[in-house]
Amino acid sequence: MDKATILDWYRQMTLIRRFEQRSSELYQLGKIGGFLHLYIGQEAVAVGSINAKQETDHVITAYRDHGHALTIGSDTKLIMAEMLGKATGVSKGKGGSMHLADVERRFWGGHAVVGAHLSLATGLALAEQYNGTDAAVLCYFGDGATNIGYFHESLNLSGVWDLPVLWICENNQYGMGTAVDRHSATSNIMQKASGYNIPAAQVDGMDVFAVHEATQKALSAIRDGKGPQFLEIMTYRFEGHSMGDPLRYRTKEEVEKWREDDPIGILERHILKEKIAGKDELDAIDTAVETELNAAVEFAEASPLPAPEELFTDIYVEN
Amino acid sequence: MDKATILDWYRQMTLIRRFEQRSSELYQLGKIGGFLHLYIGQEAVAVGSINAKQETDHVITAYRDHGHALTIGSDTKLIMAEMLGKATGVSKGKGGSMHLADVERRFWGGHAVVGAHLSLATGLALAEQYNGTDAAVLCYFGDGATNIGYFHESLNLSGVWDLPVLWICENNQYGMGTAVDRHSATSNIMQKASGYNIPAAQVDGMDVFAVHEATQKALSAIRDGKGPQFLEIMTYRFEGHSMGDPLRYRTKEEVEKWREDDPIGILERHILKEKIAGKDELDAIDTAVETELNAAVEFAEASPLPAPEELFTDIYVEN
Amino acid sequence: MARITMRQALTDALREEMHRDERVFIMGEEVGVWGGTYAVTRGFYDEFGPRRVRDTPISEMVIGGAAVGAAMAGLRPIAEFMTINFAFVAFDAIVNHAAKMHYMFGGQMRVPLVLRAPGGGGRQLGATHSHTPDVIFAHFPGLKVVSPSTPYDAKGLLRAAIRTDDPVLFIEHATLYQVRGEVPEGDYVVPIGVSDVKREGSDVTIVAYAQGLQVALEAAEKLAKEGIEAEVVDLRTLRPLDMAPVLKSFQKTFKAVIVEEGHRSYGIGAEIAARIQEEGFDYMDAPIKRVAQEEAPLPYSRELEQSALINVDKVIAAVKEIV
Amino acid sequence: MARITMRQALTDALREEMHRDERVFIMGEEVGVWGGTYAVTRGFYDEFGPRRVRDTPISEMVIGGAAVGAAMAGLRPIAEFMTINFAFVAFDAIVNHAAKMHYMFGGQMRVPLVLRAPGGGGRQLGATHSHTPDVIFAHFPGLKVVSPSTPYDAKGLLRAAIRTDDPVLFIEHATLYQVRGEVPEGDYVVPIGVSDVKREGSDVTIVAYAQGLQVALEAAEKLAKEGIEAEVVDLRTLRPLDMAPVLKSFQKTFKAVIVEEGHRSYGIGAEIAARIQEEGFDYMDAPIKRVAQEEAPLPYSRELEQSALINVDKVIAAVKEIV
Ligand SMILES: Cc1ncc(C[n+]2csc(CCOP(=O)(O)OP(=O)(O)O)c2C)c(N)n1
Ligand SMILES: Cc1ncc(C[n+]2csc(CCOP(=O)(O)OP(=O)(O)O)c2C)c(N)n1
Ligand SMILES: [Mg+2]
Ligand SMILES: [Mg+2]
Repeated sequence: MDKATILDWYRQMTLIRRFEQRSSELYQLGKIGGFLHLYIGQEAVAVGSINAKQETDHVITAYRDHGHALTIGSDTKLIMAEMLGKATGVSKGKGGSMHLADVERRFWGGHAVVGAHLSLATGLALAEQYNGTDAAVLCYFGDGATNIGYFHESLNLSGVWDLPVLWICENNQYGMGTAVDRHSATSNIMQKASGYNIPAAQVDGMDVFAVHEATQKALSAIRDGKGPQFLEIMTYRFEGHSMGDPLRYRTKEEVEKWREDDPIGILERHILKEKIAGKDELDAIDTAVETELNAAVEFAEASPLPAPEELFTDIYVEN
Repeated sequence: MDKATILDWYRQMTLIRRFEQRSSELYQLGKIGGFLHLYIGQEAVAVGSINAKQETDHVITAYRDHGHALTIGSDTKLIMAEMLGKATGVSKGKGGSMHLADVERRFWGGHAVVGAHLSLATGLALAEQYNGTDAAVLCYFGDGATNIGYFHESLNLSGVWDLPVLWICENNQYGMGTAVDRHSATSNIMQKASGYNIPAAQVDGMDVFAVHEATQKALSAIRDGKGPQFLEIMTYRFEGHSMGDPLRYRTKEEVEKWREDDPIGILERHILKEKIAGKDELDAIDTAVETELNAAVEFAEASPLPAPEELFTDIYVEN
Repeated sequence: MARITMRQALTDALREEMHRDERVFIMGEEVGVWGGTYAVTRGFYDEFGPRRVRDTPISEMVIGGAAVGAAMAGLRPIAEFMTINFAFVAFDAIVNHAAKMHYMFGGQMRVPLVLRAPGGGGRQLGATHSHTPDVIFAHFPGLKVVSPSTPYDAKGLLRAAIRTDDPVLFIEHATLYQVRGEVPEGDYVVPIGVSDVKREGSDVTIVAYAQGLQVALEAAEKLAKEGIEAEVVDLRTLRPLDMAPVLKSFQKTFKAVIVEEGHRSYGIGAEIAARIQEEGFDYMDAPIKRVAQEEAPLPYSRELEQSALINVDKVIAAVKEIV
Repeated sequence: MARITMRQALTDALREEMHRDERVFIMGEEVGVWGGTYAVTRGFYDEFGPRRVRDTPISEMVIGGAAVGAAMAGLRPIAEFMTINFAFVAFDAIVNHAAKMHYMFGGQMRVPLVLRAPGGGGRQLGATHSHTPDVIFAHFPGLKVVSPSTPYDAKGLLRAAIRTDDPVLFIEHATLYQVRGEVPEGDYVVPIGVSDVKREGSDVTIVAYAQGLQVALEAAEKLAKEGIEAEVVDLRTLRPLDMAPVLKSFQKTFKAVIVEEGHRSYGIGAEIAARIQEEGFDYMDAPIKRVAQEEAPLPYSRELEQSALINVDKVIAAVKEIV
């Protein structure tokens, strides 16, 4: 891995982290509304995996979608504008935090009904197969999502039709307040893939390199015609499920223990220890990220609200 | 296994076979309407397994339910009356062929939405666990049903809550016209149970003794507190999916090959070879079955239609 | 013009559109090898192959959802629910995903999708398999809901549904498959969202669609023999709803009966009645009547089931109450 | 009498019924350790333990279906959908199984079940998470559909729902949890299927329920200041629907406005309007008006979302159009 790439990953992960912190502040101020799900702690998953895809590959995820949107390369300004419900937002302010998307970059959202987007991913993959391309779909979902019917039907159909889709479970140990062993008959999520004859691997989600490598391998397998693949990426969300989570279901100690594995901290230590870059270079990245975010918030705040008549646009393509 | 039991199983299987043949005739005559799904070829499954249950155990199945209803011991007359939509039918003529039930015997139907009754079975099992009894639920479904979300959610929940339910897949090789390997990502249906940590076994469904033994074992495991169990019972429906099936999806040769394994033929040969009973005894049983069926058809035909006001009864318990 | 069945009209529309546009494909349970449980796609598997005629597992959620995803990516899927009753299992995919995708992402995504679903009662299939739940789908903005009553409309509307860039729920009443009617050879389209006067008359307006339309027409013929001339308006599309021909007719007749196969309460007729009195209040000469399914689940037993359903006599009786 | 919030009223009803009847238990997502996402079951997990307060996986189909099965076997489950939007995923379990089981088997089975579901728009949750789809459930015979507007009704109706032997969908508008009202201490029940006059008046009848009722009452107060006295009827139950108080009021006021949070087309108001004109035609002085959600999916952006929702001004405007 060359230095520029590693530093860029550091930048992306830092951007996500700081974006989430700013979002949290803006939520407290009432500038962001609705549900807000932070990605803090899971940054290595989006960054490690999305950087392993080729340009034509598709990405789709659930409502905890800021990390994916930022990594995909959407303009931070437009994402922040969406968070604030502005007309300039990626979804014109109609989608909000849970519904970021950037179709030009083949990022299909941001979906709030747990598991539903796995069926959409199945359809995206079907389209690529139908058209005979070599593009694949990276579909992200949580551990809790593996219990819903959509998961089962989607994985099965992907197997029956041999669709080019990489199923990526971000196992952050909880679906809301319910720990994996309280919501899933098997705590070993990757074991579920065997019911669909889908090859699966478990990956350390705090190690961006491990995530990247596993994703590359899985995508190669897909492009080699080996059908759908499954990754269980072990991670943790450092914050609550969404804003206002009473956090009654896990101990401070458990959170502290996981925080020792902060994916950004791990990457930073690696960079410094391997002398890939010095502290000053990292600081410069931090500052650049800060600047980018300030500009984004400024842009978002200055942006206009959607015009009242926007309520009735985009309901149908043809009226 | 004592002689009386074996002969009784022979009787039960013959009763189902002949009941189905009569039903088919009555359907051609327009006396049975709606959808009619015959159980011919699968008799050893219901008979082998239901005879392994204890009295308090529950049974629930899909629309291909005549075999289960007869084996559970419901009055053949009342079942036939239901098939003809008569007021004397087990469901007052409101349910029809797909909705036989006998709640006194803890037979809960007869359900026509594929997979839905697995969730009902989960609830029945939950009730027994809640009440601290040692009763279990025998839930039957087809190979095709293992692909629907209901299957997944039900098996998972049964695992998470350790519910006393025996999942019985009657793998008759097809969901309507779709062969297992065309509808399921794994052709090895029992493999699906591993995604829920549920112990599973595959059983020859043409051998009533094998079915009985496997069911006994599985029910013991449940009563020993080992949680839900799964059986994949290999069988075949000799007739079409329902009346009017164009049968374009399988060859005559395939059907002929399976017919060599006719479960009643196998049992009959076993009885004669092991000299458990002579041909005359079997003939006597056949005759008794015939008499029972004649009486049932006669009763059903003579029974009144539901009164017009029945349209509005049973919508609510309390109006 | 050939007189063909509605089944044939649908088959022809599907085949012609698949030849016209390579992006159009069919997916659903038993649409391929079996030939479609109502034989609408018979022969398609051989003609177009497994790439374009795709048998699915019994998995309505992903049938719905994958069709949406494929449409987002630029294909033009025709997904079939074996019956509309099973669309209940895919309800979220239909009303939350097919219907909302274009809006929720500010127009970024398009869902050019047809969801075909045969439905209707009267075939002794029991309570879970006999729904005519059209109204609950029509309730949601973002979806187009179409349900034709004649072979001509069926073919033209199905073509329009396949060609529009919006998601369309295309409801086919199973008892209409055998109905015959004239259908021209060439390429024609019946626009979505346009109601149609199927019979002219001046004494009463009967509003109906799908199977109810056939019942209404039969009732109108009988009424004519008694000197009552009914104008029969076919809604054809339930969303977007075109009330103009209904209101125009009402301004002439001052009386209306709405005929639908679904349950009366919170049904299609409720909306039509509400709209007529809102927009045609000054023309109201009598209460607007509804003929609909009795408020009971449909039972298996033939006579009992029939007693719950609409029929010509019930329509005639309703008309006579107000004319 | 104590003035408590609707949340507290619901909590109290649940707790008291669980103490009263050992067969009553709660299942759903985050109802236990978390304490309920809307905090209605806070403390229950500690008080009643994991046997009677059961956290489920994210599996709405089996939450619905298993609750039906447990009810069939004699328990009295209270199953919670985290929001009514997720009841879409369980749609088949609700309308085909909970609602049809008693009928389809000729009365052999009973489903004494409460399905609780918070709902409603106005919280910037986006198109898939902001439905008020009450009408589509109320369409189906076999289900009882209840949606209270005050703490008093909430407690009494929830008790009734738990005690009836029929399946009840109990819809709680999330923005009402904070609303306070008087609730007596003892055991009382508000019967299902009985509408209620919440305010007397002689100039116009406003029909509403749930959050719409609160909006209607506020509008009525303002109208009173301008000399217009509105009678406000609270439906409370959407099925079975009690039209008697509505019609009685209408015979006095000759005018009606229906207020509901859901979409206008094919909504609750359509049925009420249809029924009023059918049964109260001779009393109609003006078109019956509907105030409802605009025909658009709900967007995230606050002002835009608010513009789609009902409010006091819209109700007042509708009343003034006809009074
Ligand atoms: C069908 C459905 N049921 C319930 C919810 C409410 N809900 C939102 S997120 C969530 C937990 C999901 O957990 P997981 O899949 O592990 O993802 P994570 O939040 O941990 O990233 C729940 C229950 C929903 N959005 N959709
Ligand atoms: C949800 C749903 N989808 C589709 C159907 C139509 N259907 C009825 S039976 C059947 C095939 C079921 O196959 P399987 O589970 O293998 O059972 P078998 O008929 O072989 O006994 C289908 C597709 C249905 N009843 N319910
Ligand atoms: Mg999680
Ligand atoms: Mg089968």
